Amino acid sequence: MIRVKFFASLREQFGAAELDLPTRPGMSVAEVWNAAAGQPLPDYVLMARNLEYVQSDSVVEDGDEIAFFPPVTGG
Amino acid sequence: MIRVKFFASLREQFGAAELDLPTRPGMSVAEVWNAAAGQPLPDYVLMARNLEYVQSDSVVEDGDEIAFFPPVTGG
Amino acid sequence: MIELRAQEFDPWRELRAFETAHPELHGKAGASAVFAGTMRDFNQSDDVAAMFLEHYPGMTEKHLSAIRDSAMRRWPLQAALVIHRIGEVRPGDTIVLVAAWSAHRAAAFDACRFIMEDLKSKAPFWKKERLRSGERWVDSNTPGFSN
Amino acid sequence: MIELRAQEFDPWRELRAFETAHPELHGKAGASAVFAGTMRDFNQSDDVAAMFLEHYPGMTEKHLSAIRDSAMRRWPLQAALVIHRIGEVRPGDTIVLVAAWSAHRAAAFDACRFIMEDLKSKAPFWKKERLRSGERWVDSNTPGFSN
Repeated sequence: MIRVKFFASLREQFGAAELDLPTRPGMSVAEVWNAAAGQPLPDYVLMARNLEYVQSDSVVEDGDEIAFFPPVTGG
Repeated sequence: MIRVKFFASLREQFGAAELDLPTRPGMSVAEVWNAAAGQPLPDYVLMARNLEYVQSDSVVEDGDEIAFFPPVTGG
Repeated sequence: MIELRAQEFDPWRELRAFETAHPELHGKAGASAVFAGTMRDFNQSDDVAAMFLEHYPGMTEKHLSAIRDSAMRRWPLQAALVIHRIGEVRPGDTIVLVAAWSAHRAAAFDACRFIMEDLKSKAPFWKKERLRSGERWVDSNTPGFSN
Repeated sequence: MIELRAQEFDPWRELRAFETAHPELHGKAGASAVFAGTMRDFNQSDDVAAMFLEHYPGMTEKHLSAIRDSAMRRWPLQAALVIHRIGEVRPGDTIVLVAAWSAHRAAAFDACRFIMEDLKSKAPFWKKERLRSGERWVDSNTPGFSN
Protein backbone atom coordinates (compact mmCIF):
# COMPACT_ATOMS: atom_id res chain seq x y z
CA MET A 1 0.00 0.00 0.00
CA ILE A 2 0.99 3.59 -0.48
CA ARG A 3 -0.38 6.66 1.26
CA VAL A 4 -1.62 9.37 -1.16
CA LYS A 5 -2.04 12.99 0.01
CA PHE A 6 -3.67 16.01 -1.59
CA PHE A 7 -3.12 19.62 -0.52
CA ALA A 8 -4.85 22.99 -0.89
CA SER A 9 -7.17 23.28 -3.93
CA LEU A 10 -6.57 19.64 -4.91
CA ARG A 11 -7.65 18.48 -1.46
CA GLU A 12 -10.88 20.47 -1.79
CA GLN A 13 -11.41 19.29 -5.36
CA PHE A 14 -11.18 15.63 -4.40
CA GLY A 15 -12.90 16.07 -1.05
CA ALA A 16 -10.16 14.12 0.74
CA ALA A 17 -6.79 14.95 2.33
CA GLU A 18 -5.45 11.41 2.01
CA LEU A 19 -6.22 7.85 0.98
CA ASP A 20 -4.42 4.50 0.79
CA LEU A 21 -3.89 2.72 -2.51
CA PRO A 22 -2.51 -0.72 -3.41
CA THR A 23 0.73 -0.57 -5.45
CA ARG A 24 1.60 -2.44 -8.62
CA PRO A 25 5.22 -3.27 -9.56
CA GLY A 26 6.79 -0.41 -11.53
CA MET A 27 3.89 1.94 -10.83
CA SER A 28 4.76 5.60 -11.60
CA VAL A 29 3.64 8.69 -9.70
CA ALA A 30 1.45 9.62 -12.70
CA GLU A 31 -0.23 6.23 -12.45
CA VAL A 32 -0.83 6.80 -8.74
CA TRP A 33 -2.57 10.04 -9.68
CA ASN A 34 -4.70 8.23 -12.30
CA ALA A 35 -5.71 5.54 -9.83
CA ALA A 36 -6.52 8.07 -7.09
CA ALA A 37 -8.14 10.83 -9.16
CA GLY A 38 -9.59 8.87 -12.12
CA GLN A 39 -8.34 11.44 -14.65
CA PRO A 40 -5.09 12.40 -16.42
CA LEU A 41 -2.49 14.35 -14.44
CA PRO A 42 -2.72 18.11 -15.19
CA ASP A 43 0.53 19.90 -16.08
CA TYR A 44 0.39 22.32 -13.17
CA VAL A 45 0.26 19.66 -10.43
CA LEU A 46 3.44 19.22 -8.34
CA MET A 47 4.43 15.86 -6.86
CA ALA A 48 6.46 14.64 -3.91
CA ARG A 49 7.56 11.15 -2.93
CA ASN A 50 8.49 10.67 0.73
CA LEU A 51 8.69 14.47 1.31
CA GLU A 52 10.87 15.27 -1.73
CA TYR A 53 9.93 16.62 -5.14
CA VAL A 54 9.83 14.02 -7.95
CA GLN A 55 8.80 13.90 -11.62
CA SER A 56 5.65 12.13 -12.77
CA ASP A 57 7.60 9.16 -14.22
CA SER A 58 9.27 8.41 -10.88
CA VAL A 59 8.54 4.83 -9.72
CA VAL A 60 6.90 4.30 -6.33
CA GLU A 61 7.47 1.55 -3.78
CA ASP A 62 5.32 -0.11 -1.20
CA GLY A 63 5.11 2.04 1.95
CA ASP A 64 5.74 5.33 0.10
CA GLU A 65 3.95 8.59 0.84
CA ILE A 66 3.00 10.29 -2.44
CA ALA A 67 1.69 13.89 -2.40
CA PHE A 68 0.02 16.03 -5.06
CA PHE A 69 -0.38 19.79 -4.78
CA PRO A 70 -0.86 22.99 -6.80
CA PRO A 71 1.89 25.62 -7.34
CA VAL A 72 3.18 26.87 -3.99
CA THR A 73 2.31 30.36 -2.71
CA GLY A 74 4.23 30.79 0.54
CA GLY A 75 6.46 33.59 1.70
CA MET B 1 38.12 83.80 -0.65
CA ILE B 2 37.28 80.12 -0.60
CA ARG B 3 37.25 77.72 2.32
CA VAL B 4 39.38 74.59 1.77
CA LYS B 5 38.80 71.45 3.88
CA PHE B 6 40.81 68.27 4.29
CA PHE B 7 39.48 65.06 5.78
CA ALA B 8 40.86 61.85 7.31
CA SER B 9 44.45 60.95 6.23
CA LEU B 10 44.74 64.16 4.17
CA ARG B 11 43.86 66.25 7.21
CA GLU B 12 46.57 64.49 9.22
CA GLN B 13 49.06 64.73 6.37
CA PHE B 14 48.65 68.52 6.06
CA GLY B 15 48.18 69.08 9.76
CA ALA B 16 45.09 71.22 9.20
CA ALA B 17 41.38 70.58 8.84
CA GLU B 18 40.69 73.79 6.93
CA LEU B 19 42.17 77.01 5.59
CA ASP B 20 41.04 80.03 3.58
CA LEU B 21 42.54 80.85 0.18
CA PRO B 22 42.17 83.80 -2.17
CA THR B 23 40.54 82.85 -5.50
CA ARG B 24 41.68 83.76 -9.01
CA PRO B 25 39.24 84.04 -11.93
CA GLY B 26 38.78 80.64 -13.63
CA MET B 27 40.62 78.77 -10.88
CA SER B 28 40.03 75.00 -11.00
CA VAL B 29 39.69 72.62 -8.07
CA ALA B 30 43.07 71.11 -9.03
CA GLU B 31 44.62 74.57 -8.79
CA VAL B 32 43.04 75.04 -5.38
CA TRP B 33 44.78 71.81 -4.32
CA ASN B 34 48.13 73.04 -5.72
CA ALA B 35 47.80 76.36 -3.90
CA ALA B 36 46.79 74.71 -0.62
CA ALA B 37 49.07 71.66 -0.67
CA GLY B 38 52.04 72.86 -2.73
CA GLN B 39 52.19 69.63 -4.76
CA PRO B 40 50.35 67.97 -7.70
CA LEU B 41 46.94 66.42 -7.03
CA PRO B 42 47.26 62.63 -6.52
CA ASP B 43 44.88 60.41 -8.54
CA TYR B 44 43.23 58.86 -5.50
CA VAL B 45 42.06 62.14 -3.96
CA LEU B 46 38.30 62.86 -4.13
CA MET B 47 36.94 66.41 -4.37
CA ALA B 48 33.72 68.17 -3.44
CA ARG B 49 32.54 71.71 -4.17
CA ASN B 50 29.80 73.04 -1.89
CA LEU B 51 29.02 69.54 -0.54
CA GLU B 52 28.80 67.80 -3.92
CA TYR B 53 31.34 65.68 -5.79
CA VAL B 54 33.15 67.44 -8.64
CA GLN B 55 36.02 66.67 -11.04
CA SER B 56 39.41 68.34 -10.72
CA ASP B 57 38.79 70.66 -13.72
CA SER B 58 35.65 72.11 -12.14
CA VAL B 59 35.91 75.92 -11.77
CA VAL B 60 35.51 77.46 -8.30
CA GLU B 61 33.83 80.73 -7.30
CA ASP B 62 34.36 83.17 -4.50
CA GLY B 63 32.64 81.92 -1.34
CA ASP B 64 32.87 78.21 -2.28
CA GLU B 65 33.70 75.43 0.14
CA ILE B 66 36.15 73.01 -1.53
CA ALA B 67 36.94 69.68 0.16
CA PHE B 68 39.62 67.05 -0.49
CA PHE B 69 39.49 63.56 0.94
CA PRO B 70 40.75 59.99 0.42
CA PRO B 71 38.54 57.10 -0.82
CA VAL B 72 35.55 56.65 1.48
CA THR B 73 35.30 53.70 3.88
CA GLY B 74 31.89 53.96 5.54
CA GLY B 75 29.15 51.36 5.99
CA MET C 1 17.34 27.78 12.50
CA ILE C 2 14.09 26.84 10.76
CA GLU C 3 10.74 27.34 12.42
CA LEU C 4 7.05 27.21 11.58
CA ARG C 5 4.95 29.52 13.75
CA ALA C 6 1.24 29.22 14.41
CA GLN C 7 1.16 32.57 16.26
CA GLU C 8 1.84 36.17 15.29
CA PHE C 9 5.47 37.26 15.75
CA ASP C 10 7.50 40.46 15.60
CA PRO C 11 10.40 39.98 13.14
CA TRP C 12 12.66 42.56 14.80
CA ARG C 13 12.15 41.05 18.23
CA GLU C 14 13.01 37.62 16.78
CA LEU C 15 16.26 38.98 15.34
CA ARG C 16 17.25 40.52 18.67
CA ALA C 17 16.45 37.25 20.43
CA PHE C 18 18.42 35.24 17.86
CA GLU C 19 21.51 37.44 18.19
CA THR C 20 21.27 37.35 21.99
CA ALA C 21 21.10 33.54 21.80
CA HIS C 22 24.16 33.49 19.48
CA PRO C 23 26.82 35.58 21.24
CA GLU C 24 29.42 33.98 18.94
CA LEU C 25 28.17 36.35 16.19
CA HIS C 26 29.17 39.40 18.26
CA GLY C 27 32.15 41.10 16.63
CA LYS C 28 32.40 38.35 13.97
CA ALA C 29 29.42 38.79 11.66
CA GLY C 30 30.06 42.12 9.98
CA ALA C 31 26.95 41.89 7.83
CA SER C 32 23.38 40.76 8.22
CA ALA C 33 20.80 40.83 5.45
CA VAL C 34 17.16 40.37 6.36
CA PHE C 35 13.88 40.00 4.54
CA ALA C 36 10.47 40.24 6.22
CA GLY C 37 7.32 39.47 4.25
CA THR C 38 4.07 40.81 5.64
CA MET C 39 0.43 40.11 4.80
CA ARG C 40 -1.03 43.00 2.83
CA ASP C 41 -4.69 43.93 3.13
CA PHE C 42 -5.03 44.10 -0.65
CA ASN C 43 -4.17 41.67 -3.46
CA GLN C 44 -5.13 42.00 -7.13
CA SER C 45 -7.37 44.96 -6.22
CA ASP C 46 -9.53 43.07 -3.72
CA ASP C 47 -9.70 43.72 -0.01
CA VAL C 48 -8.38 40.72 1.88
CA ALA C 49 -9.74 40.34 5.41
CA ALA C 50 -7.72 37.29 6.45
CA MET C 51 -5.79 34.37 5.08
CA PHE C 52 -5.15 30.71 5.84
CA LEU C 53 -1.63 29.36 5.27
CA GLU C 54 -1.71 25.64 4.59
CA HIS C 55 1.51 23.62 4.60
CA TYR C 56 2.67 20.00 4.26
CA PRO C 57 3.72 18.86 7.74
CA GLY C 58 7.03 17.05 7.41
CA MET C 59 7.88 18.14 3.87
CA THR C 60 7.70 21.89 4.56
CA GLU C 61 10.18 21.69 7.45
CA LYS C 62 12.41 19.35 5.47
CA HIS C 63 12.42 21.64 2.44
CA LEU C 64 13.16 24.79 4.47
CA SER C 65 16.05 23.02 6.21
CA ALA C 66 17.43 21.91 2.85
CA ILE C 67 17.27 25.49 1.48
CA ARG C 68 19.06 26.81 4.56
CA ASP C 69 21.73 24.06 4.43
CA SER C 70 22.26 24.75 0.75
CA ALA C 71 22.80 28.49 1.45
CA MET C 72 25.21 27.67 4.29
CA ARG C 73 27.26 25.50 1.90
CA ARG C 74 27.20 27.99 -0.97
CA TRP C 75 28.20 31.14 0.98
CA PRO C 76 30.50 31.65 4.00
CA LEU C 77 27.63 32.31 6.43
CA GLN C 78 27.93 32.38 10.19
CA ALA C 79 24.20 31.86 10.70
CA ALA C 80 20.91 31.74 8.80
CA LEU C 81 17.37 31.93 10.10
CA VAL C 82 13.98 31.16 8.53
CA ILE C 83 10.68 31.63 10.36
CA HIS C 84 7.39 31.11 8.47
CA ARG C 85 3.81 31.49 9.68
CA ILE C 86 1.20 28.76 9.28
CA GLY C 87 -2.55 28.74 9.91
CA GLU C 88 -4.73 31.84 10.29
CA VAL C 89 -2.98 35.09 9.33
CA ARG C 90 -4.28 38.64 9.46
CA PRO C 91 -3.29 41.79 7.51
CA GLY C 92 -0.10 43.31 8.89
CA ASP C 93 1.11 39.98 10.32
CA THR C 94 4.60 38.89 9.36
CA ILE C 95 4.43 35.79 7.13
CA VAL C 96 8.10 35.10 6.62
CA LEU C 97 11.42 36.21 8.11
CA VAL C 98 14.74 35.27 6.50
CA ALA C 99 18.11 36.45 7.80
CA ALA C 100 21.72 35.65 6.91
CA TRP C 101 24.86 36.64 8.85
CA SER C 102 28.30 36.78 7.28
CA ALA C 103 31.64 38.58 7.56
CA HIS C 104 30.92 40.46 4.30
CA ARG C 105 27.82 42.00 2.77
CA ALA C 106 27.86 40.27 -0.64
CA ALA C 107 27.44 36.82 0.95
CA ALA C 108 24.73 38.04 3.36
CA PHE C 109 22.72 39.77 0.62
CA ASP C 110 23.05 36.94 -1.91
CA ALA C 111 22.21 34.20 0.59
CA CYS C 112 19.17 36.04 1.99
CA ARG C 113 17.73 36.55 -1.48
CA PHE C 114 18.55 32.99 -2.57
CA ILE C 115 16.69 31.56 0.42
CA MET C 116 13.67 33.83 -0.23
CA GLU C 117 13.46 32.95 -3.93
CA ASP C 118 13.72 29.23 -3.30
CA LEU C 119 11.15 29.48 -0.52
CA LYS C 120 8.73 31.44 -2.72
CA SER C 121 9.07 29.11 -5.70
CA LYS C 122 9.38 25.69 -4.00
CA ALA C 123 8.54 25.54 -0.29
CA PRO C 124 5.17 23.78 0.17
CA PHE C 125 2.86 26.51 1.44
CA TRP C 126 -0.51 27.51 0.01
CA LYS C 127 -2.44 30.70 0.72
CA LYS C 128 -6.21 30.88 0.81
CA GLU C 129 -7.53 34.43 1.00
CA ARG C 130 -10.77 35.39 2.68
CA LEU C 131 -12.47 38.29 0.87
CA ARG C 132 -15.81 39.96 1.55
CA SER C 133 -17.13 38.05 -1.47
CA GLY C 134 -15.87 34.63 -0.32
CA GLU C 135 -12.67 32.59 -0.30
CA ARG C 136 -10.07 31.93 -2.99
CA TRP C 137 -6.77 30.11 -3.33
CA VAL C 138 -3.86 32.31 -4.42
CA ASP C 139 -2.80 31.04 -7.88
CA SER C 140 0.91 31.61 -7.90
CA ASN C 141 3.70 33.79 -6.55
CA THR C 142 5.01 36.74 -8.54
CA PRO C 143 8.63 36.58 -9.75
CA GLY C 144 11.25 37.92 -7.38
CA PHE C 145 13.46 39.74 -9.86
CA SER C 146 12.63 42.91 -11.73
CA ASN C 147 13.61 41.83 -15.21
CA MET D 1 14.68 58.96 7.17
CA ILE D 2 18.40 59.67 7.30
CA GLU D 3 20.25 59.88 10.57
CA LEU D 4 23.81 60.08 11.88
CA ARG D 5 24.20 58.59 15.36
CA ALA D 6 26.97 59.36 17.82
CA GLN D 7 25.74 56.63 20.22
CA GLU D 8 25.42 52.85 20.02
CA PHE D 9 22.06 51.64 18.69
CA ASP D 10 20.19 48.36 18.30
CA PRO D 11 19.15 47.96 14.64
CA TRP D 12 16.15 45.71 15.40
CA ARG D 13 14.84 48.10 18.02
CA GLU D 14 15.18 50.96 15.50
CA LEU D 15 13.14 49.02 12.94
CA ARG D 16 10.38 48.33 15.47
CA ALA D 17 10.34 52.01 16.45
CA PHE D 18 10.26 53.12 12.80
CA GLU D 19 7.32 50.84 11.95
CA THR D 20 5.48 51.94 15.09
CA ALA D 21 6.01 55.56 14.03
CA HIS D 22 4.72 54.75 10.51
CA PRO D 23 1.38 52.99 11.00
CA GLU D 24 0.57 53.71 7.34
CA LEU D 25 2.93 50.84 6.45
CA HIS D 26 0.75 48.35 8.35
CA GLY D 27 -0.99 46.05 5.87
CA LYS D 28 0.45 47.98 2.89
CA ALA D 29 4.16 47.20 2.79
CA GLY D 30 4.28 43.49 1.95
CA ALA D 31 8.06 43.41 1.88
CA SER D 32 10.92 44.89 3.84
CA ALA D 33 14.59 44.30 3.07
CA VAL D 34 17.17 45.25 5.64
CA PHE D 35 20.93 45.40 5.90
CA ALA D 36 22.82 45.88 9.15
CA GLY D 37 26.59 46.36 9.09
CA THR D 38 28.46 45.68 12.32
CA MET D 39 31.99 46.42 13.44
CA ARG D 40 34.06 43.25 13.41
CA ASP D 41 36.87 42.71 15.89
CA PHE D 42 39.21 41.59 13.11
CA ASN D 43 40.20 43.13 9.77
CA GLN D 44 42.96 41.92 7.46
CA SER D 45 44.13 39.47 10.15
CA ASP D 46 44.71 42.12 12.83
CA ASP D 47 42.79 42.50 16.06
CA VAL D 48 40.91 45.77 16.07
CA ALA D 49 40.14 47.16 19.53
CA ALA D 50 38.13 50.22 18.45
CA MET D 51 37.50 52.53 15.54
CA PHE D 52 36.85 56.19 14.85
CA LEU D 53 34.35 57.06 12.13
CA GLU D 54 35.06 60.47 10.66
CA HIS D 55 32.51 62.17 8.40
CA TYR D 56 32.03 65.46 6.53
CA PRO D 57 29.33 67.40 8.43
CA GLY D 58 26.89 68.77 5.89
CA MET D 59 28.02 66.73 2.90
CA THR D 60 27.50 63.33 4.54
CA GLU D 61 23.86 64.08 5.45
CA LYS D 62 23.26 65.62 2.03
CA HIS D 63 24.73 62.63 0.21
CA LEU D 64 22.77 60.08 2.25
CA SER D 65 19.54 62.00 1.60
CA ALA D 66 20.30 62.09 -2.11
CA ILE D 67 20.89 58.31 -2.20
CA ARG D 68 17.62 57.70 -0.38
CA ASP D 69 15.67 60.07 -2.65
CA SER D 70 17.19 58.42 -5.69
CA ALA D 71 16.07 54.97 -4.46
CA MET D 72 12.56 56.31 -3.72
CA ARG D 73 12.32 57.58 -7.32
CA ARG D 74 13.74 54.46 -8.91
CA TRP D 75 11.60 51.87 -7.08
CA PRO D 76 8.00 51.98 -5.77
CA LEU D 77 9.02 52.21 -2.11
CA GLN D 78 6.72 53.10 0.75
CA ALA D 79 9.59 54.03 3.05
CA ALA D 80 13.38 53.90 3.29
CA LEU D 81 15.63 54.33 6.30
CA VAL D 82 19.37 54.94 6.71
CA ILE D 83 21.09 55.22 10.09
CA HIS D 84 24.90 55.50 10.24
CA ARG D 85 27.21 55.71 13.24
CA ILE D 86 29.81 58.44 13.62
CA GLY D 87 32.60 58.95 16.17
CA GLU D 88 33.96 56.24 18.47
CA VAL D 89 32.77 52.72 17.60
CA ARG D 90 33.52 49.43 19.35
CA PRO D 91 33.52 45.82 18.07
CA GLY D 92 29.98 44.46 17.85
CA ASP D 93 28.45 47.93 17.44
CA THR D 94 26.13 48.46 14.49
CA ILE D 95 27.74 50.87 12.01
CA VAL D 96 25.00 51.11 9.41
CA LEU D 97 21.34 50.18 9.09
CA VAL D 98 19.52 50.40 5.75
CA ALA D 99 15.89 49.34 5.25
CA ALA D 100 13.43 49.58 2.36
CA TRP D 101 9.68 48.89 2.47
CA SER D 102 7.64 48.07 -0.63
CA ALA D 103 4.55 46.14 -1.74
CA HIS D 104 6.78 43.55 -3.46
CA ARG D 105 10.07 41.92 -2.60
CA ALA D 106 12.03 42.69 -5.78
CA ALA D 107 11.80 46.45 -5.18
CA ALA D 108 12.65 46.12 -1.48
CA PHE D 109 15.70 43.89 -2.12
CA ASP D 110 17.01 45.94 -5.06
CA ALA D 111 16.56 49.29 -3.31
CA CYS D 112 18.20 48.15 -0.06
CA ARG D 113 21.25 46.86 -1.90
CA PHE D 114 21.44 49.92 -4.16
CA ILE D 115 21.48 52.22 -1.14
CA MET D 116 24.17 50.12 0.58
CA GLU D 117 26.43 50.01 -2.48
CA ASP D 118 26.17 53.74 -3.09
CA LEU D 119 26.80 54.42 0.59
CA LYS D 120 29.86 52.15 0.66
CA SER D 121 31.38 53.59 -2.51
CA LYS D 122 30.47 57.30 -2.21
CA ALA D 123 29.15 58.47 1.17
CA PRO D 124 31.85 60.55 2.91
CA PHE D 125 32.89 58.45 5.90
CA TRP D 126 36.41 57.37 6.85
CA LYS D 127 37.37 54.63 9.30
CA LYS D 128 40.44 54.79 11.45
CA GLU D 129 41.17 51.54 13.26
CA ARG D 130 42.88 51.30 16.62
CA LEU D 131 45.06 48.18 16.86
CA ARG D 132 47.35 46.98 19.64
CA SER D 133 50.24 48.15 17.46
CA GLY D 134 48.83 51.64 16.79
CA GLU D 135 46.31 53.36 14.55
CA ARG D 136 45.66 53.08 10.81
CA TRP D 137 43.23 54.49 8.26
CA VAL D 138 41.21 51.87 6.39
CA ASP D 139 42.32 52.08 2.73
CA SER D 140 39.18 51.24 0.83
CA ASN D 141 35.96 49.26 0.97
CA THR D 142 35.72 45.78 -0.56
CA PRO D 143 33.38 45.33 -3.55
CA GLY D 144 29.77 44.45 -2.73
CA PHE D 145 29.14 41.88 -5.44
CA SER D 146 30.60 38.40 -5.64
CA ASN D 147 31.75 38.48 -9.24
